[in-house]
Amino acid sequence: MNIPVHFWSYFRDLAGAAQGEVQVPEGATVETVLNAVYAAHPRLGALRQSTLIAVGVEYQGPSFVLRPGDEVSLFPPVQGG
Amino acid sequence: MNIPVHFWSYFRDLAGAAQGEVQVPEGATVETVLNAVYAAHPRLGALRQSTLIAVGVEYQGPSFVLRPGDEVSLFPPVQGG
Amino acid sequence: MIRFLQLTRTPIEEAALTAGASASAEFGAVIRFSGVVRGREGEAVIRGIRYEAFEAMATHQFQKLFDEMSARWPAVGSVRLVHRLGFVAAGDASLWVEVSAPHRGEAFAACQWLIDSMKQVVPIWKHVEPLEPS
Amino acid sequence: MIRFLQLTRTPIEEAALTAGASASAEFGAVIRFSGVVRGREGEAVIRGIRYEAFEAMATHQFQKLFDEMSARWPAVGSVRLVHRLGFVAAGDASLWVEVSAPHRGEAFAACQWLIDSMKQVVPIWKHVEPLEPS
Repeated sequence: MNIPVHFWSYFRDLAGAAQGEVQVPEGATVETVLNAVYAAHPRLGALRQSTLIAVGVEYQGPSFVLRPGDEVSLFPPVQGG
Repeated sequence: MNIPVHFWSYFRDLAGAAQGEVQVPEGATVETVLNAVYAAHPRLGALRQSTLIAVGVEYQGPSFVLRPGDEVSLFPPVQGG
Repeated sequence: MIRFLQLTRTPIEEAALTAGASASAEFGAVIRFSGVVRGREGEAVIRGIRYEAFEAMATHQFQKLFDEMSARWPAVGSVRLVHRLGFVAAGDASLWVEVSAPHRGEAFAACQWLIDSMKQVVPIWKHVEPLEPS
Repeated sequence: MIRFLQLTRTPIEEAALTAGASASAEFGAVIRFSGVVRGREGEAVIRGIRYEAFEAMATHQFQKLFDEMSARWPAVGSVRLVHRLGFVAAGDASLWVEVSAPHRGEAFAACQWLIDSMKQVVPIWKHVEPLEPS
């Protein structure tokens, strides 16, 4: 299945795009997506420890099992207000 | 010297007046005034423990030494806001 | 520290006070508190509260609190406080306080301290007005 | 609990929001917080801040925070929150929050909790705009 991946804030600059797409097998987890993204964008991989991950509009961890139609967002710590 | 004494909030009702006057010798303290007030108004004396005392616009204790021109205010706990 | 204090017998115009705030790029946090007269006092439904003040002393004690607030939180940039006197109907504001500071932590702390402290020392008293004239 | 949430690209009209508050004799305490963009970021003088949001998620996370606030402080009667997006000049408000409750303790606590929490979970980011276009 194809999982769209969105990059927010300065992650967009590090990825060179606001959005990418990763092909993963059925039953794959967020971690599979992360590994593909970090292989393509090592500078994002360097920020792995401080990266926030959402699937749709909910925060999720690397072990979250993806379903067709899910979209992943990766972003740095938030700073509203 | 004559020391005006002001009663605020329900102390005014208990004293039967917004203001009285107490004659005390030079060098008298607030306590002298209090004793005279409580002799005249025993229902105020019963509230002695929760009475707030001011001389002019400052809080003072019973041992404060009065000078001519001073005015004493007696009132219950405050409740602004 | 900019100070504004008003003891007033007319309604507190919160929107006008808000509009009249001097915006500043120095102060990142502005807290405004409105204390509203509630329609109940214990079990009883009330018409409102009549506020009585020893005005000269109240003004002096408010200014002393502003002095102490400025000493405790030197970064606080302004305080404005309006307190109603006389009858205030249930649902109307009896107190309005605004504190501005560079950061929200100190603005919240100073505003709460000021309200807590005034309730200890400022000579203002409440007289409940029951629903039916007694 | 009454809720109002707005992510907006136009200035926050604090006086109009204040005037539009539904007065209530149930809620004795109303806290309003304005977060203002400061003119400095560290040592640098700045023109303002551009706010970026993942809007769908931001809206959802704000609503979850409102749910949690209502669960933690069931007495809170209303919350209104407005957050600017896009460029906000130094001196202008980027955030406005209002919380009303029967008593001031819970109004202050709930308001502070909401602001602290949103800064942890709501996907909004700041981009500093330096004084000289770079």
